[in-house]
Amino acid sequence: MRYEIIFSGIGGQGMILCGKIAAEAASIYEKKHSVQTVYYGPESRGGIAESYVIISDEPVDYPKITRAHALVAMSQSGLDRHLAHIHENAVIITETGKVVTEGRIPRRASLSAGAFTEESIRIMARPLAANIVALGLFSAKTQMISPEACKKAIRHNVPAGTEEKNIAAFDAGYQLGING
Amino acid sequence: MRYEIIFSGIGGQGMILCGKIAAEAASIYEKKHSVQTVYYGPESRGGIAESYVIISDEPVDYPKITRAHALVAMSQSGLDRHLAHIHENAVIITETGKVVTEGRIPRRASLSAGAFTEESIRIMARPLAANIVALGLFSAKTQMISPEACKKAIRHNVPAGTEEKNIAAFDAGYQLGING
Amino acid sequence: MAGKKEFLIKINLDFCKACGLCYSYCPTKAIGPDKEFRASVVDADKCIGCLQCENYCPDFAIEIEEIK
Amino acid sequence: MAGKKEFLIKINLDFCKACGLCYSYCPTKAIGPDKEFRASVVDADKCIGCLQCENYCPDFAIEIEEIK
Amino acid sequence: MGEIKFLQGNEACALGAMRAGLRFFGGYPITPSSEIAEQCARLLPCSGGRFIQMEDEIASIASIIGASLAGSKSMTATSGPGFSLMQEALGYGIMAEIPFVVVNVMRGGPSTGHPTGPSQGDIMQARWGTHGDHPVIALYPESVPETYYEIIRAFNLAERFRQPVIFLMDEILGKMNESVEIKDDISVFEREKIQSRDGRYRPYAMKDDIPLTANYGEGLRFHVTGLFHDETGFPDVSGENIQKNMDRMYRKIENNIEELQKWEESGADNPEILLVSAGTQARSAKMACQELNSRGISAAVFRPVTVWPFPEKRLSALAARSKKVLVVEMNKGQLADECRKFISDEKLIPVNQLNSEMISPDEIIRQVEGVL
Amino acid sequence: MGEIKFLQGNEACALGAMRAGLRFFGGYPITPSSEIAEQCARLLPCSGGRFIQMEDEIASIASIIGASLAGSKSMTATSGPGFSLMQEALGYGIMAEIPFVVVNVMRGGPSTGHPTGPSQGDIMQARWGTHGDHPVIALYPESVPETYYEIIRAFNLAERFRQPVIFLMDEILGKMNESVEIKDDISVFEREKIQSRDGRYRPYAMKDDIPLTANYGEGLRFHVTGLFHDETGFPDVSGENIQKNMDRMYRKIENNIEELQKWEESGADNPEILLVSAGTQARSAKMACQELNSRGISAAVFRPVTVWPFPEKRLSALAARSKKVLVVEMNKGQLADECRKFISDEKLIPVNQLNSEMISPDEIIRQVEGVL
Amino acid sequence: MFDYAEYLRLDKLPHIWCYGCGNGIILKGAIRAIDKMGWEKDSVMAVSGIGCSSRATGYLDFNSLHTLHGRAIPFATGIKMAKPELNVIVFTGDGDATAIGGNHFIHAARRNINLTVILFNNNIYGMTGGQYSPTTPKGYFASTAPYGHIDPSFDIVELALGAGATFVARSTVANPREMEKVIHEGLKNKGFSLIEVVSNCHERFGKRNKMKSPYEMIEWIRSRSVSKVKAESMEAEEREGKIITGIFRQETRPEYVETYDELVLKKARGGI
Amino acid sequence: MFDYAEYLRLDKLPHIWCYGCGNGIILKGAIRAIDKMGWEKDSVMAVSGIGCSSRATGYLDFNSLHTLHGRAIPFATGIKMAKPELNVIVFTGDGDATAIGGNHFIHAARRNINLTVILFNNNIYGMTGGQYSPTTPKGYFASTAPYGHIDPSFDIVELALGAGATFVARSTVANPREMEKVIHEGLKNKGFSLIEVVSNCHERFGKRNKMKSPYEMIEWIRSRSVSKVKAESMEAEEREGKIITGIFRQETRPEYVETYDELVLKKARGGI
Ligand SMILES: Cc1ncc(C[n+]2csc(CCOP(=O)(O)OP(=O)(O)O)c2C)c(N)n1
Ligand SMILES: Cc1ncc(C[n+]2csc(CCOP(=O)(O)OP(=O)(O)O)c2C)c(N)n1
Ligand code: SF4
Ligand code: SF4
Ligand code: SF4
Ligand code: SF4
Ligand code: SF4
Ligand code: SF4
Ligand SMILES: [Mg+2]
Ligand SMILES: [Mg+2]
Repeated sequence: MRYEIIFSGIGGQGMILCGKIAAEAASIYEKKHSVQTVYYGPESRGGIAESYVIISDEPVDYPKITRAHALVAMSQSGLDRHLAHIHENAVIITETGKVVTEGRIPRRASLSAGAFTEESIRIMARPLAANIVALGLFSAKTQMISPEACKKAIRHNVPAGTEEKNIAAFDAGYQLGING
Repeated sequence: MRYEIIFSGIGGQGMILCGKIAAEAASIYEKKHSVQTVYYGPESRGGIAESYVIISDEPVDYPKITRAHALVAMSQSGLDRHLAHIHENAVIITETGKVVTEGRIPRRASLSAGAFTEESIRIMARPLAANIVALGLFSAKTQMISPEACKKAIRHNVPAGTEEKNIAAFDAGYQLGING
Repeated sequence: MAGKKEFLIKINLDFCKACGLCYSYCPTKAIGPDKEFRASVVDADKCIGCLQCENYCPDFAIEIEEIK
Repeated sequence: MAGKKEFLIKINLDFCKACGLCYSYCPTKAIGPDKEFRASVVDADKCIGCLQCENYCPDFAIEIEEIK
Repeated sequence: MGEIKFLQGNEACALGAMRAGLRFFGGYPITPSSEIAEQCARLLPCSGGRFIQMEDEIASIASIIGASLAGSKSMTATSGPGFSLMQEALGYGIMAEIPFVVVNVMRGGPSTGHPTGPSQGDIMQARWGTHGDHPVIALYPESVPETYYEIIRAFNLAERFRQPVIFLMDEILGKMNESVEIKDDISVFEREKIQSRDGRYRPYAMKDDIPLTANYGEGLRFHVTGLFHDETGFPDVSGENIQKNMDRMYRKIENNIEELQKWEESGADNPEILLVSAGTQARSAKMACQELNSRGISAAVFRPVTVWPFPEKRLSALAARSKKVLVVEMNKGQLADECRKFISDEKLIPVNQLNSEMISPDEIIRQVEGVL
Repeated sequence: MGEIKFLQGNEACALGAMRAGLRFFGGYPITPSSEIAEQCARLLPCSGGRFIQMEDEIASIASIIGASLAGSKSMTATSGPGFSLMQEALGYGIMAEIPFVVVNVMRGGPSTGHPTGPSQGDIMQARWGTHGDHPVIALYPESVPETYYEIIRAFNLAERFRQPVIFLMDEILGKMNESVEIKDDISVFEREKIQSRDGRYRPYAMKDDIPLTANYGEGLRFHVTGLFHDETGFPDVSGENIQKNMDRMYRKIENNIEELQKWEESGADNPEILLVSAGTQARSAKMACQELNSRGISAAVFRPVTVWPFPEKRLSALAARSKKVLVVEMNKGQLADECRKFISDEKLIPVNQLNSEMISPDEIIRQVEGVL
Repeated sequence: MFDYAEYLRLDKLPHIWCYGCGNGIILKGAIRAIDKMGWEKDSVMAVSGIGCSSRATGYLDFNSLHTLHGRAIPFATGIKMAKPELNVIVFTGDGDATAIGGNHFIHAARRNINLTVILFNNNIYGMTGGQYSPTTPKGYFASTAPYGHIDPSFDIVELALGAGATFVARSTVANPREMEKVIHEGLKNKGFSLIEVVSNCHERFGKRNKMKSPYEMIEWIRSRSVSKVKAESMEAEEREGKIITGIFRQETRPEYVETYDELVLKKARGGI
Repeated sequence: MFDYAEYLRLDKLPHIWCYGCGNGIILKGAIRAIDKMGWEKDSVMAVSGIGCSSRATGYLDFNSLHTLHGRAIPFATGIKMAKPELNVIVFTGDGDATAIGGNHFIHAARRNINLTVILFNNNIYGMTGGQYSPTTPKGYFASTAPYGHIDPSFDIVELALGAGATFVARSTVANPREMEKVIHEGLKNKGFSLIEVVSNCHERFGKRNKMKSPYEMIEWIRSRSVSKVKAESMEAEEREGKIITGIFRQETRPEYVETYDELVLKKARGGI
């Protein structure tokens, strides 16, 4: 089966890294096929910055989104822009307080929101790992990629020295998903 | 009729200017059609430098030589290279002493040679107008372009201040042709 | 206090990018960060109109006006 | 004259372009122009081996050799 | 009748440009085009224009784009190596829709190649040399008088369509001398401008798909960029805007193709043998054609004067009626390759030569005889 | 089975180049290619190679030509604007027959265009960007693993044919992440040299039309120039020599076309509908094709991997058996235009989009349905 | 109160630059300096190349032109030749003006054509992600210098002097008022003027080099700045790595287009 | 007797240069200077651009490369990076090195890469027929300056100094022995060396400017030449139009490729 995920946000929020971790986890540690593509603006910071991940048992041809099964939206525009491109029963992940969801989510879609930034600040005193918290929530809610695979990919992709904090951030997000 | 002339020499001998004067004389002062094209090497001095003139009552299409009616050759290679491209009864003009002609001129061609450099030195104390002397001889021998037209074109093309000397050089060449 | 000049600190939050330069360079701390690190007026009375904030703000987000 | 050095002036007419630099710069006029302004030996005895001609000749056309 | 002047091709190019209203030339010398710069250096100041020799070809084309934006009709001239260097900025001119003329007097390539030899090797480069999709206008005359008049047309088209025009010549043409009748009644197109503004001035407001941008320094302050942009001139890289403007830029050419295209037909009507040839090489084809006709062979010459957009429709119609089409070029078959798009391989015969000489009438006749 | 790595396209390009024996990279950053330079800066010194960031793209390509002549396998990477600037020196590489690889990660053009958007707008430029007639080799992979292996092939072809190879990628591919199996058995072609000299060493002595020039600094002192030259490497601009060498340079490609060309065919045999597409866009065509097949429509995809010389013969044969040929491209129809040379206008349907997004499988299916 | 809005295309703000980017500080200083000139907005022509810094022209309510990477100066040269009455200001970066555009820079300086070049020197290629530029200091890290940078830097002031510029100055974002002053002096010069303004890019340079915030970077710049007067009394080694600020040349020499008009136009008209 | 033939490709002579062209004088001086280095011919790499002067490489029996107009230095840079053991000498002209190639010139100087650049400055574009170059003196005529030239010239020495070259010298064809000496000093420098040699082109420059013979032109050069020492005691106005000869900088700074190998190669190997 072909599984499509959108990680959407603005520059600096780490949505491109998030997609890369997810795709790498699926491909290297779960031995599935995956591909991640990106979209970004010319701005160094603050413009749209998002990535698309396709996971499949078969080799992936078309690497872009046809209709997403999951949407991780860290910004309002990231949610709004993509509502037209998701499956009716898609999993939607957003940040509490930052993204208004009321009246926007398709009826059969499942929405999970978490205070990612807060969690990150709690764990590493900085908002930097909010994306990883979101990834944890995503992993828990979709079960598309195992937490183990995710964590391996996280270790491989975050700056040296920040591995444990990021793992903690992931776990926090995963817990949100399990509990919520 | 289409009349073709080759002015051949090496850089610095003024064969390109010579061709331009002839073509301009024919076209502007004799109201014929004419075109002049050139061939030259990358060297600033000393390489091949020649020009081709076509004179015709009709507009000239092909601007290069098919078979020349006249060949003015100021260098040995200029003569040798072109013997294959001339009419059997072509007019050939060369400089006495500088170009070996013995045994090379086609039977029915007419050869005229003159001491162009000497004449030039006589007239202007410098060898610079040897080409114009040759042009005079050419004009006399072929009668393709009237001396009047040539002289007008000379005045128009030589550096200001040298007009009279160049006219004298032309006349000297023309006399050679009439007398010889 | 006679002669003391008063200043209006005008902050445009639509432009402010929370870089912190204005309040870092404010010699009197008349301004400071808000919760999201954007510029905010702490105590307008402290403002001496030195324009440090205005000169350093890269975003045309803070301007100082003398109140006459 | 004892001690006076003698020199061979070697001119390569295939290379000489008649620029005149060698004999213009020859301090003794040991060399001069031929009819076509190429370099030619006027009086080899006058040559003092200063190499002016050789240094100025752009065409590798003149060389001076000391005769031992 | 106008005055008759005896001119070199390069000289006629400069004089024609002056006649078209040239006011600025920025260039860098290169054989066999340098006389164009030299003439402009001499002529421009006589009419209040200005000449500058820039540090290289990139600076040259950049300077003329700047001058054009400031309102001066502008030109540069070069040959293959310089034309290659100009490709990036040429694309800027196309993207920002700025009128100017780039002359390329073709010499033997690739690379330094044969600086003093002729070739027709840059015809495809003129079409595709810069990156990205883009429409192109390129003209290529065959004679000195035609150079004079076609360079005027080049300026007119540039100004009318707001687009750089590539003016191809070849070494033979650039260095050739011929007489030119300087006619009095020549129409020169002057830049049309939309000056009105409602709110912000929109330099890329369109009239029939053509932007009528004002000149800098005339009171309308606007922005120009090489990024995709909207009517206001400011960047807009949204998919819709890119698609819309690329479509429009192609349309601006396609909808005016008759005004743009020009060609010459000579020889027999409904010929059996059609010779296709451009630039000076066409003159050889014409002589060959006359000879063929005189021998009773039904032959004609089709000579594109506008090389891009290539006059495909007309040539296609002519080819349909001919038995064989010989495309005669001083290159490896660039126009012939283009003709493959609409002339079948059975009919099409490339006649090519790359020995730094024009293909002679005799050789063309020989080739024709070979296929009869 | 080799190690599996999860790599970005640009990264795979750099790693593959290292595997092919890259020893020198000279470059200038530009979006979306910069990661190639960044990776080379990191990787090269680890294997005794060297990296330099030059002052611009012209210097970059000049430096790699120099390094190649001195014996180092060399590469540069850029995008449209830089590729335009490299055209003159690219021609030098072709003329002097020097092996190196130029990567162009295509972005939206012309001009600055859309720096972070994908396009396939430089395909024709790769063929015709430099002046003068010249043969071209250009490859264009579709995926990260294919990038890894094709860049190795690019180096092998460059070294074998003594010719620059243009390596096309697109913004999607350059920035895409995928896993790559790094195989052990990879064949790397090492420069063959004719070292023997009878009299003056002849760097352009040919073996099967290919010059086996030595490296500088290995004891054979020779001359290289961008002018037309003979076997000794010295200038010879005689007509015969130019004709002879241009013919040979084309022949060196044409006679080895099977070794050079590579393509992929997928989907139905003898399809009614043939989709032609290159690079990442082909992946969309392949998905569309599967869907069409699953709906019972006989469709197949032809994907050129070697873009130049274009695999005309094979595609022509396939097209002959199909009812319709849709050429699907993120440009204004550049390959479609090329296909016009051997596929009739009735059969050929260009499917183009220039809105900085890949044409989706849905859109392709819609187009196919429109012609059924 | 200074009215920046008068000179801005407000609808284009906030600009695309990162929070705290020095580009905004320079842009403001330039606006204040231009304001002092009292020029009509219509008479001002702002030209830029490509780079973060080169985006400046889009925000200014003048005639504005965003050209190609490295080519702002020759575009500006053409404009000046065509309409000398325009006050042409070039906004450029260290990469734009001294890497790819280095040749145009030195030639415009040589000609002494009346352009004012405001060079935003952030010691890095900001827009493309932090590759080293001709002014990246030795030993620092960049995305293409993962093991530390080894290139000696251009001293842009020395380069401009060597090329023959008639006005050459350097300032920094650490001193916005002084910067404004030297830009103003540069604008007054009738000839080629270069004002290098050392700026901060914490995003692409700072973060790789242990300076995470704009403030840290500006203070780093300040800590290395010394005035020209002070530098003159320093030893060579002491000067190493310092940013020497001030006006280095301020000279009156014939301007290019004026000379052209006086000599060439006159002679041509007389002569023909 | 000095054996020029040892270094020449005799079958390529006579060369294509005009009679009396200074290029030949410089070529000879360079040969003598190279000879003093005692290098194996196989270890010498001669690189040139395009121009009359750039034809020099074809006559030298070294490894030789005739590149593109203006690009000799970046080609040479690549060669040096690939094979640092080669002794790389660049033969170039005033147009080649300071017009179209100006950027490469200043960047190679900045890097201090070990190239010796011998710049034949004849103040004109010889090969293309006498258009003005960045060093054509004001007031003189050129084919593109029919009314007299108005551009200020580059002082190539100042430019090289400003860009950071470690060896900078100027000589002229009027003094072939001194020229040989400074070329030799330049060859010895491990780093970027620039030797400008002022030369005569009577054909394209002289004839337009009332100097018809090579001799006249060389004497014109001599008449304007003053040594650096002497020039230092001259007033600015006096120095105007003078050709100041001598060595202007001779400094030891780390060479580029050596630094690369010491720092980058080492760290990369250690670090990975
Ligand atoms: C011909 C070309 N080459 C490369 C680029 C990519 N590019 C865009 S901006 C830039 C560097 C900008 O550096 P700088 O001028 O210092 O500006 P900054 O972003 O640092 O302000 C580069 C290399 C380009 N746009 N065009
Ligand atoms: C890209 C490019 N532009 C222009 C030319 C034409 N060109 C050849 S040599 C030359 C000038 C040479 O001047 P200089 O370097 O001073 O050499 P000189 O002939 O004076 O020795 C020019 C402009 C070229 N070959 N390539
Ligand atoms: S003007 Fe000075 S004192 Fe007032 S807020 Fe700004 S920085 Fe602080
Ligand atoms: S300096 Fe400007 S942008 Fe930064 S925090 Fe202060 S007001 Fe906001
Ligand atoms: S060595 Fe001196 S003296 Fe002898 S011929 Fe030469 S220049 Fe004259
Ligand atoms: S200097 Fe050389 S070329 Fe000139 S005249 Fe003397 S020998 Fe001949
Ligand atoms: S990347 Fe650097 S220069 Fe660019 S906007 Fe951000 S901080 Fe400024
Ligand atoms: S044109 Fe000038 S530089 Fe060229 S060879 Fe002749 S004299 Fe020398
Ligand atoms: Mg920068
Ligand atoms: Mg020169």
